[in-house]
Amino acid sequence: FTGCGSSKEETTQTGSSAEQSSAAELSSEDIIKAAAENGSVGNWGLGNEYEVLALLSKYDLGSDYLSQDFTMDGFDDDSITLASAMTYNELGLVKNDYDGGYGYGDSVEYIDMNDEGVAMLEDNIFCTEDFAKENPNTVAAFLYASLKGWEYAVENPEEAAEICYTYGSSVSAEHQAYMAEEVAKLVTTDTQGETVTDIGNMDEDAMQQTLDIAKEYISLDDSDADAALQSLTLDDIRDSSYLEAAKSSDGTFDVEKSEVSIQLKWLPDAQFMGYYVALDKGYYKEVGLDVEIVAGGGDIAETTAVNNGTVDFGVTWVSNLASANAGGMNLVEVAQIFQRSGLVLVYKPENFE
Amino acid sequence: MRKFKGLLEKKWFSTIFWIILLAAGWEIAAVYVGYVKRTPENILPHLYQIVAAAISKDPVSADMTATGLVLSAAAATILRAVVGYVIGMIVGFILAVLMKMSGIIEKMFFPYLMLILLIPVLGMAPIVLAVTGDIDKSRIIIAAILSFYPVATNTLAGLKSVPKEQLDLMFIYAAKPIEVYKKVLLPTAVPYIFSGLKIAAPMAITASILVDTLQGDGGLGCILSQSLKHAMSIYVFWLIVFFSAFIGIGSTYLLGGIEQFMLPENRNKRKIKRKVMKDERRSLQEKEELICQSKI
Amino acid sequence: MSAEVYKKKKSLYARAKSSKKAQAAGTIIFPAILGAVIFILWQSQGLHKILNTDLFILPLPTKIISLIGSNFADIMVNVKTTLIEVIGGLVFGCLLGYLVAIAAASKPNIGKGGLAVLGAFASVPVVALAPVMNNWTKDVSSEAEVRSMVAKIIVIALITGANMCLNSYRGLINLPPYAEDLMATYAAKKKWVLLKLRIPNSLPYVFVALKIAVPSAIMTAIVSEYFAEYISGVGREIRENIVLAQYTTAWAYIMIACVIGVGAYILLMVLSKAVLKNYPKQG
Amino acid sequence: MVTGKNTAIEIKDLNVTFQDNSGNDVRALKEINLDIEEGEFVALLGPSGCGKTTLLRTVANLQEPTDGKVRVLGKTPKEVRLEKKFGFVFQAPVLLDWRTVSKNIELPMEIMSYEKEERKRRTKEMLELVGLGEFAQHFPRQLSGGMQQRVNIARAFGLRPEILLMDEPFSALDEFTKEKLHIDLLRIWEQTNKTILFVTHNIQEAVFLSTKVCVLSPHPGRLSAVVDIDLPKRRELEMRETPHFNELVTKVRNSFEGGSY
Amino acid sequence: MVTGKNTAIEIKDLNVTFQDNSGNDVRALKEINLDIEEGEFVALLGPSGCGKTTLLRTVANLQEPTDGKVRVLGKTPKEVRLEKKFGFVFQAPVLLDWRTVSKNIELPMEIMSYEKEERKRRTKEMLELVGLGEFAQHFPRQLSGGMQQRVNIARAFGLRPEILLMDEPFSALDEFTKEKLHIDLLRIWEQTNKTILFVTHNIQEAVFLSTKVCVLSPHPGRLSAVVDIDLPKRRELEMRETPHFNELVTKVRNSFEGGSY
Ligand SMILES: Nc1ncnc2c1ncn2[C@@H]1O[C@H](COP(=O)(O)OP(=O)(O)OP(=O)(O)O)[C@@H](O)[C@H]1O
Ligand SMILES: Nc1ncnc2c1ncn2[C@@H]1O[C@H](COP(=O)(O)OP(=O)(O)OP(=O)(O)O)[C@@H](O)[C@H]1O
Ligand SMILES: Cc1ncc(C[n+]2csc(CCO)c2C)c(N)n1
Ligand SMILES: [Mg+2]
Ligand SMILES: [Mg+2]
Repeated sequence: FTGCGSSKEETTQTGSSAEQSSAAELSSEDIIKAAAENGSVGNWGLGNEYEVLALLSKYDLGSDYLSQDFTMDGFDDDSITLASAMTYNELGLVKNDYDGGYGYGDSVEYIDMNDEGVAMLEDNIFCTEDFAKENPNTVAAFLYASLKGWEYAVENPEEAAEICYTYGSSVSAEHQAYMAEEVAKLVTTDTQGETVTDIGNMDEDAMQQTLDIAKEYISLDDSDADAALQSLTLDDIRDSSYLEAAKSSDGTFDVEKSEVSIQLKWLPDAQFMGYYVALDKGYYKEVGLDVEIVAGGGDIAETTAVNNGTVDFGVTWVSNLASANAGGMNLVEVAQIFQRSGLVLVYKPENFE
Repeated sequence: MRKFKGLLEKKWFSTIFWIILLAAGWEIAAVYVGYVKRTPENILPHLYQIVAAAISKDPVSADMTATGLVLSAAAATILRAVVGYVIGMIVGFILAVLMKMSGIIEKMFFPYLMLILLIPVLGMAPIVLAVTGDIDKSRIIIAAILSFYPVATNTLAGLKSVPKEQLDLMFIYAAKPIEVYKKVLLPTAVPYIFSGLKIAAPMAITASILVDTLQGDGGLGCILSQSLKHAMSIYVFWLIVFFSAFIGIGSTYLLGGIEQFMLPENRNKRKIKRKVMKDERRSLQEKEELICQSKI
Repeated sequence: MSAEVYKKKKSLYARAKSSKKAQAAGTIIFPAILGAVIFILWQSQGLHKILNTDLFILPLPTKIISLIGSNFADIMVNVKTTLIEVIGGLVFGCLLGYLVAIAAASKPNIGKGGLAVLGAFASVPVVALAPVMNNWTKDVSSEAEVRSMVAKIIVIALITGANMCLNSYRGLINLPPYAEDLMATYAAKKKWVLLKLRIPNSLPYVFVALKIAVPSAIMTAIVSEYFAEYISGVGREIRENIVLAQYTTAWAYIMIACVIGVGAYILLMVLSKAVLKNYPKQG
Repeated sequence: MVTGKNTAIEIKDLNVTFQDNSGNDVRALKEINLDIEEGEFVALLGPSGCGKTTLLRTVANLQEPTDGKVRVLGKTPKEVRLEKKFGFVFQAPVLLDWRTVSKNIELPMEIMSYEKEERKRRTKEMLELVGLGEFAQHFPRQLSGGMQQRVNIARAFGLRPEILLMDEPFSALDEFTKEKLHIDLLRIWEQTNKTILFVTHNIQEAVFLSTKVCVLSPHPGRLSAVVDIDLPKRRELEMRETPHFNELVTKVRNSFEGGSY
Repeated sequence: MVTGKNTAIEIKDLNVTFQDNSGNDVRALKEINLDIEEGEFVALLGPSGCGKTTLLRTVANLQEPTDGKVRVLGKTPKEVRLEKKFGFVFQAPVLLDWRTVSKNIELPMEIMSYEKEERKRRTKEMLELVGLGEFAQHFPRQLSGGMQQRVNIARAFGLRPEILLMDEPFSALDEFTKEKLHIDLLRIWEQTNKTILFVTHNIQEAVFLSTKVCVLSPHPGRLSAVVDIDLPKRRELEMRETPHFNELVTKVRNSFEGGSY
């Protein structure tokens, strides 16, 4: 019953964001060290842990972390004091008090991976190299319409959120709106905090940094795969020619395959608003494509689904792409949607006083 | 008739007794959790909160209410579970018969049957998907794989439980194998088969929910995991927990009923009843005819 | 002719023994033959043609085995976790299930409904049960490793317990004709009827239940590891590696799960032979 | 209560009715009235299906009477059963498959918490009595039908019960084995002076063993005659050749209603 | 082959050995030699556990001989069994619990694909024969022990098999029922002239029914005597009172080795 006492105290002070300044003097280094020593750093694992590992290593801490389920209950009951959260999703749930939220408001603080210099690039668009080679126009057309959708979405996040909601989204309308705002920031800001106008751009430096961290922290038992990983170069995991073709196009394509599908990395929500907008606004139709959006968050990983041909395109994180190719798949990234890391480590300052 | 009714009431009574006991335990725990936890609804909500969520008209996803969402998702999941269950049942049954017929087949295959069960859905799914090329077919097949084993094991045990003397009797008459099955082995195995089916039924539903989550498109498993991920109201999760428990109880009672109906003895009893009724009717008719004739 | 049989009791005894041995050998040889056939099919990629899959999704057995060899120590750590869960869950679950069956059998009027309610527990899918248990066991220990283990053991115990309960209940109730009357004439107390009649009579049923409980315990362990707070175990590794598209490694762990299953099966067979040696042979 | 001839079993207006599958009544016993004194050896005789087993089961509290009153040693059958005063030899040998012959014989003694030594001693004695000394370690399935029945008898004898109820115990046995067991049973009865109620369909057997023969007539089972057997208490095999014995046999045979069922 | 007296059952140097739990041999039958002609009615007599059932089972192909040769109608027991020429009345009534009495009697007829009409007709006839007409729709556990045994007998009689093997069919029955069935069995045998091998431990019964009595001695079961019964083919109940009958009974009794087991 060790954890009970503290959470009980909290019950009494919910909502009042009174004393929270005392922790402000603590540096992120102190926080991480304290949490790591306590064994209460949380992450989902399953290929989402490399930035956290890099951060722990940056401060010479061990590589242990707790497996965080997809709720923030562990954070809530203090079994995880430094919890992983995506800015656009879990962080919102922690702060806000709509249905499913925990209502901590601004009493919680977080460490941003971009600030710590361990940012990795996340949501992209990829397909198999074979598919891209056989259907170059389809790929270009798909990118053209998708990017158009994203452009519209980041400019009109509220409308994009509504569109997502009507497409059978699983998320409450309020949270959807929050998400859209935050996702828009990730699409239009890079790891250094600079504004990005060129949506979908595959930034050399950020990608290289991602690949380098991936090489260091992805640990593979299969020695062949491990060797393959270490020898990966950016050219093995991305191909910018389709993006260029899309950008230089006038919007008309002679597509090889008109019925295509895209598998999302997660549940259908505003994390993927660009595709929903493109579908809703008919951008895909305009380029001659009939697109099906397949929800993710299931057990068949998006890389596997794309690799075995169940779907044509997928959204994944760059590091996942690297490990998949190291494992023997032949996938290529054709566009990079998120320009900075959305991962933060959230904590309650009072736990670190 | 009166006795029969009393018995039925008793049966229901004991289930209700346990449900009430369980509910009381739940509520006590919920009150406790309510005091010590900050977000008790994630850990152990009050039953009335769950009921309220079930009857609430507020949409939880797009324009669906919680109950509407669960029911529409359940339709897909239960359909797959039932189809998988039936396939699993047939395959399990046939395998048991094959294993009963040949000791070599039994020795050879039995350990592997168990192994198939051990290959996790995650390992199986990509291969099954490769074979069928269709996610829905794969789901049904995996549900079938997970539910055939209890049926096979129990059926085999039932077929083996036949007293030796009864087999000797059939042996003397040089009865063909099919007749030995029809007249002795299967009737004896019926209760065993049903306890296999009773174990397999929740397994099929569990499996079906599990395979829902292979891809994110619909089904109880998907909204279960979505609500677990706080993508929607957590009460949807609790509704599903209760819903699946009810399906479990329901399937046990349904199968129990079917078993009573299928038990060879009861079938013979029904036959006798029908015959008696027919005879009575006939004798009544004859009497009436006699009366008519005598009147004429 | 008969003299030959009668001459040496010893040789006959030896023969009987060797025939028993031959039988025991059969239980190993026949599965081994099938195993060899599958292995050859798999290694020669015939299996891949049948299953319409590729070397990526289903790597060759030699590759999998060599991966197991080179990561043996790491694998063993995970195997240990899984074994503790499976054994703990089985022991608790089966004992509990059996006790509930005994309680239900001694008061069938009330007990039967309890069985249905217990069956309902088994119908709550593992995917729902596992996260709930994680939450409920948060206060068990400040060590994530310990509370996580407890949560998994409870889930496995619930799943296997329900199954054990259903089967052994039948064994406790379906007694030989007039055996209950016999006990009644001795005015045997319930305890004795249980000890001398019901329990011995239920043993064959218990083994039928175990035949299902053992693999389903392993299966449940694998699935509930997905959700566990503390990262360890064969199941967790399978999931991690499949998500990372490391199919060779995933298959290595699947193979390990199968080895655990086969080991448990052999153990179960040996145990059942020993315990049921006085019972009429089934079949 | 004075010692001497107390009533061991008292049956008054006993009716037992079963129901068949179409819900009709099957009357197994109708208006049975019977008094048995302590130390008596009563044989129950009657054609197949007349209700002998049902009567025995009712006395032993294995079957509830539909109507009427049964008293054993002045108490209800249930009380007597709970005092563990009944021994019952079932018509079909009820042996537990998983126990060896000797373990089957020990079963009731285990339940009644006999000392281990005592259990072993009695079991051995009983096995010798029924001629199965060599088969102590066999399982029931390895025995012939008659041998199983002998185990069944040995199990009941091992207990020395106050009231011994036996349902056709010897009908599966050959003449010689039967004769030996007749004598053994009679010796046990003489020495212990227990009350025995014994079902048989063999008239010679009934007359030879008992002090009183009760004849049941079938459909529904009614007590059609009670014949006192005035042979000396100590019976010898040779008595069966005497004219008086034959007279008694004839008397019993003639008391069957209509002479046949 | 000439018509008339062909050998129905030929047993040469038959040995059957079982194994007990410690792997020791239990010799059930030792060096049995026996020839039975077609149309004979042979009674197999012997004390409990001497191997009677084992011998019957060996003839019926239910038990493999350890040694020696068995021929039935010039063929192996297996061939004869597959030709469905055996009828077998088991020592304990083997009835299927879930079938009614009449359904149990119909069972072999269903297997042998008798017409439905024929099945019903014969079943009814057999039920009357064994006096269970009213119990056609009962289940076995609603019957008394003797009634179950009568169903068992009715089932075997319903078929009119070439070779009828009966294992103590009448020992659970009362005198009157038994006598009636004796006569019925003899009538069936006379009319159909089938071969019957009949196990009993009742010497009177053996002599009254059979044309030949084979006496087995126990441990191990050997054929210790064969006594031809030269009573007229058509037997009447009264014959049992004749001096010749008693002579035969005494002869058989004396042929038991040592007079006891
Ligand atoms: N399966 C078996 N295993 C071991 N011994 C057996 C087996 N079956 C029979 N025996 C032994 O064989 C002997 C003969 O048995 P069988 O059943 O033939 O006797 P029986 O003459 O029919 O006796 P009864 O009149 O009591 O029925 C017995 O000693 C018995 O213990
Ligand atoms: N459970 C039951 N349900 C219906 N009828 C029954 C039941 N038990 C017995 N009977 C009927 O009661 C009658 C008497 O049976 P009981 O067993 O007492 O006969 P019995 O005198 O012991 O005969 P036997 O000498 O053949 O053993 C029979 O007609 C039988 O059908
Ligand atoms: C299998 C799997 N588990 C967790 C994540 C991490 N993650 C990525 S996006 C997101 C939610 C925000 O929409 C979360 C939790 C993942 N990618 N894949
Ligand atoms: Mg009886
Ligand atoms: Mg016998």
